[in-house]
Amino acid sequence: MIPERVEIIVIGAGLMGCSIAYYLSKDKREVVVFEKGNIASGASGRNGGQVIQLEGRDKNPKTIKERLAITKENNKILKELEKELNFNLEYRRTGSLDIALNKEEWDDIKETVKAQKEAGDREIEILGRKETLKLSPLLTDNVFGARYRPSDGTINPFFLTYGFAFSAQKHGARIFTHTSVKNIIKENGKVKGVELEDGKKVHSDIVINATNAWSSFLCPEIDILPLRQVAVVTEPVAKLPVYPMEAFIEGDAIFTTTQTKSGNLVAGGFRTQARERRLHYDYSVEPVELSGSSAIFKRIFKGIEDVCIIRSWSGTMAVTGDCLPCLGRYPEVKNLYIAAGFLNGMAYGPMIGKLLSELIVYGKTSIPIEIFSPERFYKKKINWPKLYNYTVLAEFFARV
Amino acid sequence: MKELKIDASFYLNKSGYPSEGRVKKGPVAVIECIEDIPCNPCEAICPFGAIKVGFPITNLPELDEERCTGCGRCITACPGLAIFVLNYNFSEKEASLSIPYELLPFPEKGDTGICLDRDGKYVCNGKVVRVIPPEKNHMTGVVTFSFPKKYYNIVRSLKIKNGKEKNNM
Amino acid sequence: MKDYRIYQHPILGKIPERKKITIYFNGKKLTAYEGETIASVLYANGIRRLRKTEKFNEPRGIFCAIGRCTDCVMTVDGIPDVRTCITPVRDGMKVEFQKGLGKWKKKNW
Amino acid sequence: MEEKELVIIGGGPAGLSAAIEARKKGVDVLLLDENLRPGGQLFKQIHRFFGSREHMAGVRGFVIGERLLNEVKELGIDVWLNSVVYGLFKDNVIGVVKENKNIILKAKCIIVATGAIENPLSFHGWTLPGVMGAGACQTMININRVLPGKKVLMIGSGNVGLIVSYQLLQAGADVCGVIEIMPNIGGYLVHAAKIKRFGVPIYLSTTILEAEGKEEVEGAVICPVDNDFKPILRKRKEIDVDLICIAVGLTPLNELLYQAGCLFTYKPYLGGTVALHNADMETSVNGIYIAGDLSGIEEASTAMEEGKLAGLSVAERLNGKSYKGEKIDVLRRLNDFRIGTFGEKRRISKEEIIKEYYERVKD
Repeated sequence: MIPERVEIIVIGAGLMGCSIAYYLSKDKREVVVFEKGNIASGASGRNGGQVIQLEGRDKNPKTIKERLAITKENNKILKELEKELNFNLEYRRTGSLDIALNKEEWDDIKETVKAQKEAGDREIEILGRKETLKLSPLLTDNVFGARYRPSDGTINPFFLTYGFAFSAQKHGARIFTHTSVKNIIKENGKVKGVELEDGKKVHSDIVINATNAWSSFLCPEIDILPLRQVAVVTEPVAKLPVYPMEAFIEGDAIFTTTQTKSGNLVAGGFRTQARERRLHYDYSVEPVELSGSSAIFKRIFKGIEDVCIIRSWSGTMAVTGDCLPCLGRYPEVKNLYIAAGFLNGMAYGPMIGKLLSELIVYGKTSIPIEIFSPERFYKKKINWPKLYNYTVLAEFFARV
Repeated sequence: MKELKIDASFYLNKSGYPSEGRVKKGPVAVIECIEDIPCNPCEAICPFGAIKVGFPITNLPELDEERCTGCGRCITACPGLAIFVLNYNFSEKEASLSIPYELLPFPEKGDTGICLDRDGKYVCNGKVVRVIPPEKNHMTGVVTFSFPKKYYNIVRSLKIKNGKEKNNM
Repeated sequence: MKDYRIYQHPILGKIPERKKITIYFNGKKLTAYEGETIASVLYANGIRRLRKTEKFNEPRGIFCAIGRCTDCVMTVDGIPDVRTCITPVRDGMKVEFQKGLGKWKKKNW
Repeated sequence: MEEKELVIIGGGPAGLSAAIEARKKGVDVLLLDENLRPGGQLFKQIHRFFGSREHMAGVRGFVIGERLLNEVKELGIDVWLNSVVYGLFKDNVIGVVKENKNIILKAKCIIVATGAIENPLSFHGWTLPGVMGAGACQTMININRVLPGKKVLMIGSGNVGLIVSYQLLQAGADVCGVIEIMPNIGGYLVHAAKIKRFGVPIYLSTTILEAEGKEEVEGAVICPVDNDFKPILRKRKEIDVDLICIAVGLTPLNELLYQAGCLFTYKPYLGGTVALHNADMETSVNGIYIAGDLSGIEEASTAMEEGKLAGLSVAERLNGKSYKGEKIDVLRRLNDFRIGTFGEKRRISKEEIIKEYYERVKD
C-alpha cells in the first residue's frame, strides 16, 4: 500500500535511484521509491556495462581531478560490493582502452593522456599499436594506439541495479514499480512531497529526482537532454582478452564493451544524426542503425564478418549542457535533490548513492561534488538548436 | 489408470447407425460419427444419396438405410475413417466387416489375424476375405474380414498375425 | 548400425531416390542422402544427443524441428550455432558437438 | 531500399492463399519464406482434411500443398526462399536476410502469416533428447522420413496429439499410450477411435511426472491426478518408451507484430496472445495484415480461408475496388468451421477480437 507520508521519496528505480535508496535505508532512513516502469528499465538496463572511470577526452585539469576522486572511490566500492550486497554482479577488472583509428584521434588521445597525467592521474598509460594488439588481438590491425587504464572493467548493469534494489528492500526501503509521479509538490521554496499519476498525494520533506533522461519533466528549470543510442550483441566469439573500450569515429562516439561472460561482443553508442527531442524516447530500432552499428563493428574488430548479430536494442541516456553529471541540491527548493546525466553510470552509481545520502543525512559529502552542482544550469537557456545535432555534442566533448 | 472407453452404446441408436432389421438384411454402411464436426464428404460421395448431412455441415450424418446398398464408396471418403460396411450374412456362421486401412504391411486375401473391439481389446479370430488396394482411393485401402456373427456390433479392427512380415525395419 | 529411416510409408510410399553422400560426425563417417537435414541423418543413425548445455552440461537434441528453439545447434565446418534440424547436408560436411553456444575460432586472432 | 506493393511473410497455407488471391487481382506480390520449400505445415499433414468440397475436404494436406505451389508458379508470383525476416520496422519497412545478404524492403501492405510454435511442457527430464513437440515429430516422420524413436508416449489428446499418434502408427512406431490430464479428450472422438481400435490406450486424468534417462529418453513415469489435478503418487506407473511427444497446444509467433507495435489481446480458445485485427484481417498498425494460426490457432483449412480474406482486403485497398461478394463467400466458408461444440468458442473469440479492435483502434 502506498503510504500517505514518508521520510524520503526517491523518483526513479534506475542505478542511481536504487543506490541512493540502499545507502539511505542502510543509514536507517525511511525510503520509498516510485518508478514509472520496471527496475532498470531506463538507461541502467540498456547500457553495455563498461566501467570507465574517466570516459571521454577530458583535458580540463580541474574536472579530471574531481571526477577521478569520485570514480576511484567508486572502483574500490565495486570490489567489495558483491560481498556487501550478497549478489553476483559479474564484475571483472579487465582494464579499458580508448582506441584511435586515425591520426587525429591518436593525437587527441595523446594530448588527453598528457593532460590527465599532469592533473595527477598516475594510472593512465599510452600504448602503441603493437602493445594494443597484444592486449586485444581481435582489434583491427590499423589501430594507431590506445589510452589504457588497468583498473577499469565491466559489470552486469542489471545485476548491479537489482543488487542495490533488493538490498535496499532488505533494509526496509519500499519500491513501487509501474507507479508514475506526475509532479513534485513545492510550497514557499520547500519540497512537500509528490503527486502520483492517479492524483494521489504522498507527503515527504525530502525528494530526490533520479529520473535521468526524464528529469526535466519534473524539474523543468534544468534542461537535461535525452540521448538515445543503439546497441547490438553478437553471438559468442572465441574467449580472447577483449577490453571494454571507447572509439570515437568521426565525432560519433561508440563505446564497445568487451565480451560478456559467455563470449558475446556488445557494441553500443551508434547514433543516427539529428533527432527531434521526443524521438529520443522511442526505443524502436531502425534498419539503418543496425547496418550502421555492424559497419562500425567491422572497422573496430577484424575477422568477424560472418559473426551474426543476435540482438539489438536502444536506450535513452541523459546528457547535460557540458557532458558532466548534474548532482546535488536543487536550487531555490529546499530538500529537493537531483542526480542525472551520467554518461558512464557504472563508474559512478555506487559512489553517487553514498555521497547523496551523506549530503542528505549529514549535510555535506566526504568528497566534493560542487563540480556537478545543478546551479550551473539553473534557469539558463541552453541554446540548443531545436533539432539538436551531434556537432554541438562533439564540441562539448572537445571543450570538457 | 482411468482410460477412455468406447463401445457400441456410443453409436447404436444414433442417426448414422443402421437398425437391427436392416443389418440382418444385407451389407449396409455403419457410420460411427456422433460429434458436430464441420464435415460432409460422406454425403457427397454416396452414389445412392443414402447419407444426408445438409446445412450447416456440422449436422450428424443420417443414414437412409433403405437407399444404402453397402457399396462401401464412403469408407475411404471419410476423413475421420469412421465409416465401415457390415455384412451380417457373409456366411452361415460368419459376418464380415469392411474397414479403411492405412497401415503397413497391407493385408492380403487369406491372411488371418485377431479381431479387436473399439478399445483395441481381443474379441475373436478373423480372416481377410477381400481387399481393395490403397492406390485405388488416395492411399486408403479397404480390408474386409470375416468373424463369428455374434460379434457384429463389437468388432471394429483387425491385427494381422500370420501375414508375411513385410514391415519396413 | 541402426537405421531409423522410413523406407516404406503407407501414405507417402517409397522413400524418394536421392544421391548418396558422406558426412563426418565428430570424425566418424556417416552415409547420408542429398536433401536430408543434418539432424535427420544423425537421428537416422540413432544419434540423438546433439550438444551439451553450457552451465549444467545437459544433453540436448531436436525439440521443435522447425528451426525456432535452437536446441539442435552444432558446429558445422567450423561455423558454430548452426541449426541442424533445418540445415541440409552437403557432401564431406564436418559436424561436431559444441558445449553451450559454440565459439568462433579464427586464424587471425 | 526496394519498394514493393505487397510483401507476404510466411509461405504456409495462409501465406500461399493470400498470395494467390492478391495476385489474381493484379497485385504485385512478393512472398518470403525462411525454408527451402514453402508450404508450412501442409506438407507434414498427410491426413485428409475435414470440411466440405469447397474446402477441398477429403484431400490430404500435402496434396493441397502441391496444388497451391503449382498455382503460385502459374501466376508467376515472386517467391524468395531461404529468406528470414529479422525485423518489421516503422512505416512498413522490412529487414530480410536472403542467402546471407541483408536486404531492406518497404511495402505498401504487409501480410504476416508466420504461423505458430508448439507449447513446451516442463517436467523433470523434459530437456532430454527424445522429448520433442508432437508437430516436431510429425515433421521428422512425414517430411524428413526418420523415426525419432520406436516406443512413443504422446502427451495431450487434442487433435494434434491424436492425429500424430495415428501417423506414428503409420510410420511403424509403437504408440504405448496417449495421456490427458483432463477427464475427457480434447480432440474429435473419430481421431481417438482411429488409434484406440488399433490398441493405443488413452489415459484420462493422467499426467507425466518424469522422463527417465541419462543421455536420452529411456522411459517415463506417468501418474493419475485427482480432481484438483494433483498427482496421486502411489498410483504412478513406469512405462518403457524412448520418445515423448508434447501436444499441449500452440502459440502464435507474434515477434514481428510485437516489434511493429501491434496491439494484442488474450483469447485462450485461440492460443493465448493474439494481435487485434478487424474483419479485413488488418492489425492495429495501418497496412499490416495477418492470417492463419498467427491470428488465432485453428486449422489449415481456416488458415487458407483467412489468407484469401487478407489477400482480397489488400487487393481492395491497393486497387481501390470492392470484392465484397468474394469476401462474403470466404466468410461463409470460414463460418462453416466455426460452429458446433468445437468451432463455436473460436467464433465467439474472433468476434470479441474484432469488437475490441474497433473500441481500441481509432484510425
